[in-house]
Amino acid sequence: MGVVQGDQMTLNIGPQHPSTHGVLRLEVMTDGEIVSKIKPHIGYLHRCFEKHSENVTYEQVIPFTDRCDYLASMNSNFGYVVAMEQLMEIKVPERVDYIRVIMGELNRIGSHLLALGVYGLDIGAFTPFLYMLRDRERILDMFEYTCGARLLYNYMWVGGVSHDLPKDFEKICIGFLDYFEPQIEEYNNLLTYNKIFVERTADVGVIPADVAVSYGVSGPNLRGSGVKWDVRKDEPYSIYDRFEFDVPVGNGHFGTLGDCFDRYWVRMLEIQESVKIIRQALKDIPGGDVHQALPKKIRPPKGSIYRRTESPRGDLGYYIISDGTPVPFRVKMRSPAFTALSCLDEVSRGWMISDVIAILGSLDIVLGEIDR
Amino acid sequence: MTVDMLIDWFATIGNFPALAFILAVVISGIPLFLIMALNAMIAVYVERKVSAFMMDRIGPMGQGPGLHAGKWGLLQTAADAVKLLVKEDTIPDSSDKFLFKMAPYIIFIGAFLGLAAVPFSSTLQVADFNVGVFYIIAVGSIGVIGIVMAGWASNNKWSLYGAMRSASQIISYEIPAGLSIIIPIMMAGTMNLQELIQFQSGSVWIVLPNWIIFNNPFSFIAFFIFFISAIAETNRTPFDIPEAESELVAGWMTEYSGFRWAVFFLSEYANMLVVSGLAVAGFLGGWQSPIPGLFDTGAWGLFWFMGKLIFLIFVMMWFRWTFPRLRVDQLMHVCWKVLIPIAMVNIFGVGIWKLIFG
Amino acid sequence: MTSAEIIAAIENQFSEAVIENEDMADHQVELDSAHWFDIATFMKNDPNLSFDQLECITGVDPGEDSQLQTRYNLHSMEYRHKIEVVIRHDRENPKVESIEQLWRIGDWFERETYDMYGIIYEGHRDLRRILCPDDWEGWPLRKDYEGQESYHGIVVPKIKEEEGWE
Amino acid sequence: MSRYFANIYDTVNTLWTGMRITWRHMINIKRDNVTLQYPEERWPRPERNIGFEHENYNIIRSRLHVDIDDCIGCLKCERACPVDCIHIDTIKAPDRGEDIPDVKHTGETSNGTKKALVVSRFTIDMSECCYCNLCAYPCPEECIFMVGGPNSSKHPIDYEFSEFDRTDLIYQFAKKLNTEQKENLQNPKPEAEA
Repeated sequence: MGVVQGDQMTLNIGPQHPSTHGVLRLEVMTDGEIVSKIKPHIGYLHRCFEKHSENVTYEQVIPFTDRCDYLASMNSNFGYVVAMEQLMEIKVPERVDYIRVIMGELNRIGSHLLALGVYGLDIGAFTPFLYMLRDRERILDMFEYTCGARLLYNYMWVGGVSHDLPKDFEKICIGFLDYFEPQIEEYNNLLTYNKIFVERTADVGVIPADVAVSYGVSGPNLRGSGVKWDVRKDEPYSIYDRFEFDVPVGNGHFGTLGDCFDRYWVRMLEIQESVKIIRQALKDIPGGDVHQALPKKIRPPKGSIYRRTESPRGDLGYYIISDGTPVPFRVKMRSPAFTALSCLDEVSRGWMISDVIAILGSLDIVLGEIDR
Repeated sequence: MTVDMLIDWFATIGNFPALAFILAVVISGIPLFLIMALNAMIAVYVERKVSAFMMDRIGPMGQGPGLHAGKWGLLQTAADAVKLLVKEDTIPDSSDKFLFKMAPYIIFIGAFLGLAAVPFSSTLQVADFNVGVFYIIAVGSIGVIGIVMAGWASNNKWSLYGAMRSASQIISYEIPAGLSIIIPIMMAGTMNLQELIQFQSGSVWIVLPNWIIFNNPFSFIAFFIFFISAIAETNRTPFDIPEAESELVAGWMTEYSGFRWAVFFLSEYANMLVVSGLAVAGFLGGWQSPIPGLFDTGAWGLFWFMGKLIFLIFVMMWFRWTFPRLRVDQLMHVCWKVLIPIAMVNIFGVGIWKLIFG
Repeated sequence: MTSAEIIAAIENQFSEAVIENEDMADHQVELDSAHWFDIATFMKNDPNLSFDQLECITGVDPGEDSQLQTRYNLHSMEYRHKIEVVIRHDRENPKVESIEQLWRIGDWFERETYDMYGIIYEGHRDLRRILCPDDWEGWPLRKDYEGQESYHGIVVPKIKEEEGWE
Repeated sequence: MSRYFANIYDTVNTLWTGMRITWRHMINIKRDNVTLQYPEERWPRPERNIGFEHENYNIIRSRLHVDIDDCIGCLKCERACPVDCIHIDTIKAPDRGEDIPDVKHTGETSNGTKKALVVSRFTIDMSECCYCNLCAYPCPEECIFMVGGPNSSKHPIDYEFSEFDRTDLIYQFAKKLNTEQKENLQNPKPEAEA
């Protein structure tokens, strides 16, 4: 395992470790507490998503996309169906688009809540984690109400969604948002403004904008570095161009631009933007049949497509090659967490072990998506 | 006092001083151990419930009398204790077995000895030293030897990190703790805990009891510095970096399991009791009633002392379930750049205060 | 810039680099593998192109008896335009210059493509398998891949036979 | 110097804010509690009052169930399954002969379709199932479904079907035929024809 120089020590963080967010192994070279090099070893959760996809039909890929990013399955579904619909040139009914946006944004809130809560846990604060999970639970309840599953939904289909919104969903959703918005203030008071939390995160693990772009870091991590890039705004898909929302970027409020706090803070702001989007979508949602555009048989024309969407973790791209059969020729998933993890080594050099945990947490990786 | 009283009593029976001494120590040691065990059991239960309530949970609910159908999980800690006792005792192959086995005892001894000098009431105290404050501070540091031993003997990198962090942390935080506890000593002019508490009788500023914390602004600040340092010395959040479960898995306790781990646990809670006891005796008037002259006699002393103690322990729990954890260098920063300078200013301040008003 | 303009700009600089291919869609361009690193450097640094983000690297195996492909999706944060570059490799000895040092994410993407297709990226500083174990045999996403019989003594289960199950 | 004290003030202030929040939650635990005492209390829990009625759910993803009497053996669910956890064997009986007790392979489904095949094996390995519900959509007879929710009338909800042995998670829905019966179906005896 490499040559250990002088006073350096190799420390294995993982594969079983409380805060690697899954089965990730980090081979850390340390000099005392100071980290001099990190070698991430991934692949412990490799489930052959891409190989699998080549052996099942297009609709059967969707359950597998669920299992890649298991914290934001709706968004994984969303990316896949958007790419497929673009490949097959399907126009979905308005209502389907609205439902998808609502579900996607709800899932974004849920995923961010977990990311923020677990981040607090990494830093050592236990209570915010449970508050956030408590509220995420209500989102999961709504998902269960709609599609029967709490985590792995298989809800969005090519050309539609599996079920229409259930009775009173709008009312329940508005009720949740009304309940949820004041909670954000509480999270902020409990965790965000907490001086210890700020000290632990501000100025730590700075990713400068050019490094972030070069590493393909995307989503809240990239916006935390001050780059205003959001696929929902810049390459609008579905009906995101109809909604009014801001793209929050980090501003280095407590420290340097692009530090852990900025990434955290961008997520917190994004939750509020998602709430805005959901409110608009719930107001405008038209009626109609959600199954009307479902193709009888999914048999896309020959060709290939690369389409990215904004998942809670960043640019989630699907590269789909079709050879005209009902079985995909190649499905490649460009996972945002994969790129985010790749910059861990460069970002965390010179920081302490505690900071490595903080940086890793701020990148909000999901190992299921990295290893696919 | 108990030990002295027992020795005196044995002296009335016959002349066997050596045996009398041993008997007295053993007889007074057993209740101490029971207090320790009972404290750990109750504190663990309370901690679980407090943490649960703060997190909108309800905590353990089974395991009461009649097990699963039971009430409020009252027997949860007893069940835990049984579980820990019957658990397999694992010792890593490559560990230093002698030190590995020794470490829990050393830590235990540190906590146990500290408890001996805690004045639970005006009469209930195992050993009434004339240097009680100094004694508690001194034996409180024994624990760190055990922690370093545990960390080293485990032959695990996480344990080693935890031990090193713990050593540096406890040694650093001894200083502000010591500097702050000097203030009651300065004001009362004694290191004897009972005399210190007696000094705090009566009232000050007309309405407030004459506790040292209320005596002057410097001692008010000194109490908080002492309390913060005390939390750091007991390795609790926000200063729990030696065990830091999200970073170091379990720090210096990583390789321990079963009963040895239970001993660590016991000692942690006993330590909380000791440092809180010192804080109560030094700053909060010990067994004095908050309303001077009222409910001040006999068993009430025990009641007030335990009440204050439990309140401080609750505050420690409250801290733990609210705050994130500091980083090593920030921990040192807080100690050396914030607490120690203020503690030193405090000493000057109290000195001047005493010169002018005292 | 549109894709055609980008392709023209590349052709302008490297006259013989762009390979005409009817299979390519509008947003794709096939490039000669020989000059790939130079072209990539140009695409990244040219002020008019400024492809500062490498979105994705996809390996493709179009089937037996055909050449492997690597597809690069490039994107410019500055101009918000994008292009897909296709490079073909010899099947027996797939080799191409690494662009790992231009776009840092190329490091992991190339390792992943190497892992799955066995395409050697020359000049990559740390070309190891990334998702599969280091001692895995074969290139799993190639169409002619056959799974190992056993791995470290563990028998790799075959797809369940219809008979004999229950 | 002022920054030094501002820092200390900031620290105390923000920490105190956080402590107030946890205190508030602690004393309001009766109102705020969200825990479900699982074995004693079960979903849906009325006090929590999130406004969901069991019948209004679109579907609840729990155990798969097959009304084997309605199954016509079309294999659509087997083909739809992405993880191949459904296995169906059918026997094409040229003349279906008498009903084997409990198999009812000659009748009609509740939708009125005439059964043409004898389903001799219908197993679902719930340990492999990924609960995607893809098998339920193509079923022409609506005989394979996830229990509970809107299907409560057909089968009550069952989400706690853990077993000690993995093979117990393989659910057999078809009546198992013995060799003789199989033989009879494949090569019907002349008497049966008569």
